[in-house]
Order: sequence, then C-alpha cells, then structure tokens
Amino acid sequence: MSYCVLYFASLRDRAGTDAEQVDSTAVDARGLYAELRARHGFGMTEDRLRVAINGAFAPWQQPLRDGDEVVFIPPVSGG
Amino acid sequence: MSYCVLYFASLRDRAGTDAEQVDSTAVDARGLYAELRARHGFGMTEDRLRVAINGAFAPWQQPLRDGDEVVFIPPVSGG
Amino acid sequence: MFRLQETRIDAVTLARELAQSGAGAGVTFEGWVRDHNDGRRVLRLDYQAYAPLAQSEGENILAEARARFAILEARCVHRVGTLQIGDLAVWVGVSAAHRDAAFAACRHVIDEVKRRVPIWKNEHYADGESGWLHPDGSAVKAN
Amino acid sequence: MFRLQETRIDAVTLARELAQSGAGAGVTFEGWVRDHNDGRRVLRLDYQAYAPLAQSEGENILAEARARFAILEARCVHRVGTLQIGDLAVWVGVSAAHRDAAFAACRHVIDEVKRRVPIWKNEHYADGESGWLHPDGSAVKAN
Repeated sequence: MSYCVLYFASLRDRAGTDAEQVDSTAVDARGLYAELRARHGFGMTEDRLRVAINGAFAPWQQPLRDGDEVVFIPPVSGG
Repeated sequence: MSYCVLYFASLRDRAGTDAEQVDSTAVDARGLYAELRARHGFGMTEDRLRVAINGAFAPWQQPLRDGDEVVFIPPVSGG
Repeated sequence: MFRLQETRIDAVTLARELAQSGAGAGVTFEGWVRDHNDGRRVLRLDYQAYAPLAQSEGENILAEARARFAILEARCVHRVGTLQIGDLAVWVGVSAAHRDAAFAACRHVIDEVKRRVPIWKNEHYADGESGWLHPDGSAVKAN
Repeated sequence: MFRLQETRIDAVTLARELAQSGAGAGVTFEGWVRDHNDGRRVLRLDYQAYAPLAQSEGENILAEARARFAILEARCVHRVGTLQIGDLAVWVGVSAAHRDAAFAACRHVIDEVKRRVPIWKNEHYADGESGWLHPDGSAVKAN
C-alpha cells in the first residue's frame, strides 16, 4: 500500500524531507514507523511519539488504508 | 486637640462632607470615631473599619497628636 | 509602578512597557465595568480613592510581588472618578522569564489591590438606586 | 478562535475583541521569544506546525475551556516561522464575568497548547548550534 508520510521537527531534519510517498507492506503505524526508522535512522523510539492519521490523532494499531496521510508527532514544544 | 478628618464612600455621604476640622478631647482614633459616629449617625461599627493616621494604616489605640490627619477606612471595593 | 488616574487607561502602552529581552511570559489582568452585579443592572459607577494611602499601599503590593515571585516587572493602574460600562477600571501587568511566576504574581496583585487598597466603588443601578459597595456584606446604601 | 499565523500577532486588536458589556475580567497571556533558555543564549527561533491538526487541537482546547470555566470568550493565536528575540510567539486571551474563571481558563489554554498542539520550536544559539526542543527531556540536536 502507499502512504503519504509527513515529517516535522527533528524527524524532518533526519529524513531530509518534509514529506514522502511510502510504498509499504506495513498495516499499521507501528509497522510503518519501524520501517522508516530503520531507513532514516531516527533515534526517537515509538514511545516518545504520537501518531496522526489523516489529520487526527490515532492509536498506533489503527489499521492503515491505502493513501492515508500518516504523521509521527514528536513531543511538542509550542508556546 | 484639633484633628483633620477625611471621609470616603458611605461615610462621606453620611457626613455630607469630604473633610472636617474636628476639635475633640479624644486621645485616640477609637474615641474620635465614637464621637463622630454619634454626631453624624454613622451606621458602621468600629470593627468594620480600619484607621489611617497621616496617610498610613495605624492601630486604633495609637495616641493622636494635635493636627493629625485621621481617616476611617470602610471595607474597600476597588478593582 | 502603581498609579491612580482619572483619565482612560492606555493598556496598549502599558503592555508595551512590560516587554524585556529576558522575559518569556507576560500576563495581564483587566477589570472592566460590568453591566450587572449581583443580579442588578448597572448603568455606570464612580470610584473614590484615598489617594496618598492608595498610592503607598499599591506600591507595597507591587514590591511584595517582586520579592515573592520570580518576575521582572509588575505594574498596576487604577481609574478613579466616573466610569461607563465597558471602561477599563484596573489594569495589572506582569512579565517574567516563565509563565508560572507571571500568572501567580498577576493574580496576587489584583487580589491584594481589591483587598487592601483604599478605593471604593459606587454603583449606579438602572432602578435609580446607587450605593457604595462594602464587600464584607454591608448593604448597599449603608451609612 | 484558534489561529496559526506567519505574520506578527496584533495583540492590541485581539484584546479589543475580548471585551463585552457582561465581561468584568480579561486575562491575557503573551509568550515572547526569550534571549536565553536553559542557560544558553538564544539568537532567534523557528516554529514549525502540523497545521491541520494544530488547528483542530487548538479549537478543541478552546472549546474545552468554554465548557469547563464560566467564561465569555477564549482566543489563541500562535506564530509559525522565524521569530526574533522579543517577538510575540503566542497570545491567549480570555474574558469572563469574574476573574477566577478568566485566570483559570487562560492558564488552562496555554498549558494545554504547550502540551498537545503539534508545534515545534527550533532554537538557534549564540554558539552556532541549534536544535528542536522536545520537552520530555530529549537532547537538543535529537535525531
């Protein structure tokens, strides 16, 4: 399946891009992150991130559908 | 002795003036207020007031000196 | 800086004076004349102050806030005279490196001003009555 | 009203929009870019946001504040992009009949915005380093 992954903050710096189209066999965000972490060498472990799917926070194990927009949210630091 | 008494808020309304020169034998604010309360018919009892002498809060029993400025402070309601 | 004034309070200029390069947080409190109080419709109000004592007590409160909280600036301006609905009656502004101190100090200043500073409010109601508020429970139109 | 914007935040206009005849209290919080953080000298910073989620989460926070506190208005604007020392990064304003609710709601909104809204701060230090702040303790220059 194909997912649109957006990157922010330190993940964006590490990935070297703000977005990429990812073809993957991962069926949920957990599997997808493991794959992308290996590919880009992200240091951040899953427990430090939240997941958003199509613009809303979602559980890690929510099944992904083809074309979903997936964002891994590092700890925020606004304000 | 002679004191300058200033009135504020409901005491001013009741006294009908914002200030008066008072010749009195009272030696402290307690005595002076009792005298003025009788004269003007103030409803407020001493326990609801604070006293300021010459622009600073002072105890009721502080001895008054001739020419002192005395103010009886009703519960405040600024803000 | 504590100030009593008979003219309109310029919150914009006051807020600008709070900023400093080391300040990360600014908290302001504005007290406006409400159109109601205790279920009665208010038309306008008058503030009276015993000015010299209000001034020194206001300065004491700000000095206490600076001693007690890690703040950079604390300022307060209170109107006196006749105010209309919506008018700014009191302004408090605090700046600090961090927001905890700014919130706590701003709250402390307005609470203490209301508790200690010799300023009195006379509310004029739509039913034609008016009366000095003495907030320890004395009746309106107390004597 | 929650808003992200790349241009200067106009606190004066925002504050004016809080006023209502039934409002007796207005509390604002302003978060400014400090010249230091954790003992390091800061030159400027960048904010990045995941805009659609930041918008909906910001609106959720304001709706929660209105449900939880007796307030009339609650608004928040957050800058994104590059900011200089002293720039206003975030503005929160709350109006209410009484000050208890205004203070509590204003504090709640800024706390929740900092905790939940997907916005990230990249500080640029005087020593030439920079790094995204991930406030649960991850190092600057985390990957």
